Amino acid sequence: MPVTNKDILHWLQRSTQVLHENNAFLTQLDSAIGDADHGSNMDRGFSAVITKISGMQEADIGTLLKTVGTTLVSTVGGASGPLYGTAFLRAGMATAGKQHLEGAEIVAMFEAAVEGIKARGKAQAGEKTMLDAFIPALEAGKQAQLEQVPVTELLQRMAGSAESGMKATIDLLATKGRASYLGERSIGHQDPGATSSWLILQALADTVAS
Amino acid sequence: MPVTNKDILHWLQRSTQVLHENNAFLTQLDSAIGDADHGSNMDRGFSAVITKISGMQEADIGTLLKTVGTTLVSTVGGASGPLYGTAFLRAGMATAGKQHLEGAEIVAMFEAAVEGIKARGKAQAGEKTMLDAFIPALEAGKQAQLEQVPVTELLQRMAGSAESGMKATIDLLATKGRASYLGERSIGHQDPGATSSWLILQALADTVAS
Amino acid sequence: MKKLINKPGDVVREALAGMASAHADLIKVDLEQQIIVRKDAPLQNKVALISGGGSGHEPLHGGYVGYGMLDAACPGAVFTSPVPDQMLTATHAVNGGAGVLYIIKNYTGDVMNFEMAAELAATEGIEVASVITNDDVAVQDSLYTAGRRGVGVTVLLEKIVGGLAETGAPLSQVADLARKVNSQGRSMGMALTSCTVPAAGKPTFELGEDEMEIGIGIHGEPGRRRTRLTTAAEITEILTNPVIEDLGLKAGDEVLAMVNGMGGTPLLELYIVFNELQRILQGKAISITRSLVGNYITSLEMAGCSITLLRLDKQLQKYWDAPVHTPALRWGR
Amino acid sequence: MKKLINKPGDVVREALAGMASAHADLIKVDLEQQIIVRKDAPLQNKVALISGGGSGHEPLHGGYVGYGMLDAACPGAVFTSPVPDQMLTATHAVNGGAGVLYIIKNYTGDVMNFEMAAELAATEGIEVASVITNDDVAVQDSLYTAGRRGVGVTVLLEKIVGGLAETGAPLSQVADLARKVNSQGRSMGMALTSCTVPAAGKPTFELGEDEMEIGIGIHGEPGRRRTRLTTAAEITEILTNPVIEDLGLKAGDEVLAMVNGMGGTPLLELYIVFNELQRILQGKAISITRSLVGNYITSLEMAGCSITLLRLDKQLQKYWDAPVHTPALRWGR
Ligand SMILES: Nc1ncnc2c1ncn2[C@@H]1O[C@H](COP(=O)(O)OP(=O)(O)O)[C@@H](O)[C@H]1O
Ligand SMILES: Nc1ncnc2c1ncn2[C@@H]1O[C@H](COP(=O)(O)OP(=O)(O)O)[C@@H](O)[C@H]1O
Ligand SMILES: [Mg+2]
Ligand SMILES: [Mg+2]
Ligand SMILES: [Mg+2]
Ligand SMILES: [Mg+2]
Repeated sequence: MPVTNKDILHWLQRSTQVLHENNAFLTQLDSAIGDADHGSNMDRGFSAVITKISGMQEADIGTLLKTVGTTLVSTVGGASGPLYGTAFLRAGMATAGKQHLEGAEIVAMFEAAVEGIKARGKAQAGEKTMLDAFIPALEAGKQAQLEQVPVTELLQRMAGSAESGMKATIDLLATKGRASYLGERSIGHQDPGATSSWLILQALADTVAS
Repeated sequence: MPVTNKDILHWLQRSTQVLHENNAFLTQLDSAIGDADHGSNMDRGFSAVITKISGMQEADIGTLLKTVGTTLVSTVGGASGPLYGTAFLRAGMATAGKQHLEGAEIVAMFEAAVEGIKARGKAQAGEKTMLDAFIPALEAGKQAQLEQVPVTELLQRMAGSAESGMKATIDLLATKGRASYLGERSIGHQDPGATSSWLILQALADTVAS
Repeated sequence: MKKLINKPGDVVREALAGMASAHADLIKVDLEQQIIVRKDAPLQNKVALISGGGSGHEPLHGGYVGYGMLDAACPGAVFTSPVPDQMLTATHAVNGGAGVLYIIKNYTGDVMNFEMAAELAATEGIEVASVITNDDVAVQDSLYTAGRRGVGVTVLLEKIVGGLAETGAPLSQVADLARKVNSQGRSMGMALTSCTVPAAGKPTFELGEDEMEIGIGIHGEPGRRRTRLTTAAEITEILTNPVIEDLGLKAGDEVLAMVNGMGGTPLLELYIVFNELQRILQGKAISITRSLVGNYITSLEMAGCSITLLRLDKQLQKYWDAPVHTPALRWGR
Repeated sequence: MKKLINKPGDVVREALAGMASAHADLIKVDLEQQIIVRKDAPLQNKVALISGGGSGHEPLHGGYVGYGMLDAACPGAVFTSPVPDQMLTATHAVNGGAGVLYIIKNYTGDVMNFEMAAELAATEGIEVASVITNDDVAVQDSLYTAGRRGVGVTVLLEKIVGGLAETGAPLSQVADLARKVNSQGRSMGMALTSCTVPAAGKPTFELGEDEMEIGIGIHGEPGRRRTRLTTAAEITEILTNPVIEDLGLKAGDEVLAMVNGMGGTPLLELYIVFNELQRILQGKAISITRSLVGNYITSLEMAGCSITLLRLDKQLQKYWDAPVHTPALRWGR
């Protein structure tokens, strides 16, 4: 069964809720190696998203995701605003006009998102950023697609890989973003952006599974 | 045996030491109902005094006490500087040219000091100030003098009355000085200035007794 | 105690040395006598303004020495009134023959030490007038206190009266204006935290996480009462209403409003308080014609604020607007 | 959390409302778009200067909007870069046809958001140049970091470049001077305490009674290393030496020296640090030609300080001395 625009709407709603619930947790992670705002940044952004898309039951997936992107750019600020904003904008461009997404389209959508994050943030894997959740997820998605697994499983595997990637950021030395200023002291702490990325990917897997 | 100018010198030395040892204690008392400086004020003033009088072995009592007064005025500041300064200046005037003091002269000296404090600070007994140590001490001195007790005992009685007066400030409501701003909240705390007054009077009794 | 200092006993002297080199164009500092004097003092035929008080209230008073404000400031030890010797030395340094005005905040120590200095100056034939500021409505002026403390109005008074003195007005007129400013201004303050006198080494008092002190002065001392911490809106009401009432402000009045930080409160929060103050005054049709938001009379690193309102008229506004050039207040040149 | 605020989410908006009424003579505040604009903007044929960044650094940047400095400031949430929409709205509000300069502190978020705004402005045909400040020597610029942070030099740059822009100089020249100022200035900071982001509700980090953080930025973040608290003299050495070295300052050089408070440190202590700084520079025959001591770029209520040195030449000194009239910096008018 493909992912429908209704699923995407539910995903965004679930993401909003999960990010709201994890506001304090994300900010706590950002306190250790950043400036204690990632939780409120994401919460503010997604609560604007949910207002913005409330009347968009009939919109295609591309339109929805582009709206998410522009809303995040306009309301989040910080590093995560442009990065998540660009990710959703690119995801929206990759899904323009679509009412549902098959596995391959999902992978292509995430590929576009990841490319967007890389282009905007000039980072790559292993720098202790959100990419360390996104890139393993994308790899897992590609592999799952090669194995032709059902969409629900593909999304589960992506979320699982995002989670391991997020956990692996604990041991990484940050070389991008604010955490890089800490040098060696950044080691031993989980990256807040990788954590919010996993939460969002997990929300998608959970939405489609249920 | 009368009090000699040597005794007065030793008294000032002992006072300096006692006030130095009680610096933190006096400041702690002043923290509760004032501005946390009485200990360092007294310590600063008397350490200047001790330097100033170091070469004055031969000076008469009046000259010694006037020097203490001007030194305190010039180095203490705050409320206690002018008050103790005036007290010692007046005490010096009352003992001008004297090499030793009999009981009656001691009482007259303290009477002058107390009058000086009253004139400068416009306070009276019962307002939770140093006068609440000084005035009972003076009364006790007068009574002792009526009873013609020896000087050592006269000074012991004065110190003892200063101590009870000081303790009695705990229950008083402050109506003069900084503590008066606290209104009812000043009750329950011992007055720092009454405490330093007792320390100084006790130092005199101890000096002359030993 | 966490402070950017060397030895507690050296705090005032070293800070004065820092001021001296940072503002060599405006002030002369006598490190021995511990006084700050306007660079071009003494000014012939200008009434000289001298103020002073304990250190720890910076920029008060040293930051207000210069053109259009004070001629000299006498800083004491932290929270301790300076001594008469300082005031007398300052008097000699700035007296240009037109007399000297002592601006004294109403604290027993400050009053007595300035009084002794004035007595000494008088014996030398120097014409000295004194004005005592006592604007703190937290203290109920009565037989039961040492009288209202001098707080925020002192800053405004030094500026306004400094403006008049710069015109060459005689001492009596300068002193009269000082008394007028004092009579037209009131203040009230509060604290979120205490502060630590360097020589004491620990905070003067302790406040719980959800407590605040209402009616504090500027010496890190406890206030009139301790209450539960509440919103900026309510705190501003608590501070402003007694000020308005005591001044008898009514619709149509114009005021100079100062929201003053106690030293450890970010400007961001002071602007929030100013916003509430503006709302309250607007509600009563009182207009804020001039304003000042920032750290002007502080208690070391205490967090908290005070609110001062000064009823303005043409004269006060004119001298408020007059040029001033000091380390901490500058406009018009 | 002890703050003079109402709701954490309302902090920035309410503080802006306060600024708007306190400085109605100098600035216009768009509370909807959250931008602060110079009262007389847009100025025809004058290059417009826009800066922005998270709130919590007050008076930076809003306090520097006015004659001779910024044309607009875009404040984000506390410690969070503003969004491109704010910058674009500000660009529209101040562009007088001579182009716009974005002054960006080097933080990933600030850089990316301004970059997006510049892209959008370019599509509208507005001439935009950007300069990035990166003066913090605590960050070893290398492949392993996001590059040095922009800190204290930003204040000096806004003033100096604002002075040139006021003369009607073209955008290329204004941008060149901005790059020059950035290249001639370096900073380093330290903290005695952390600070509390209102929305987070507790301090970003905890420091022991005898600990300090060396090499902090301006976002209440931990620094490069935690060490034992020491004297003002040693702390000043620790901050100043890397700055001198990195700038390659030598005997005979002239500098503008800024001792900046992080928000919760009393002026008294900042002057003590300035005194130590003066001593160190004097020992190396480097002269402090201009200076600034106070809270100019802060981290909420953090206690601590930063030191900035800017190598001066005739040109920089001239535009530093040029008149400025903003809420937080004013001279010459
Ligand atoms: N250059 C970058 N590329 C990708 N992700 C980044 C980059 N810089 C920062 N991030 C991510 O952004 C997160 C921080 O976001 P946030 O706290 O909202 O912004 P800020 O760092 O501006 O306060 C980091 O945890 C990291 O995952
Ligand atoms: N008017 C007064 N008359 C007599 N003693 C006073 C008066 N005002 C204050 N004092 C005494 O001075 C003491 C405080 O001295 P100190 O702390 O050195 O000065 P300050 O109050 O200026 O900080 C009080 O404890 C009180 O005993
Ligand atoms: Mg962050
Ligand atoms: Mg005291
Ligand atoms: Mg005192
Ligand atoms: Mg941030």
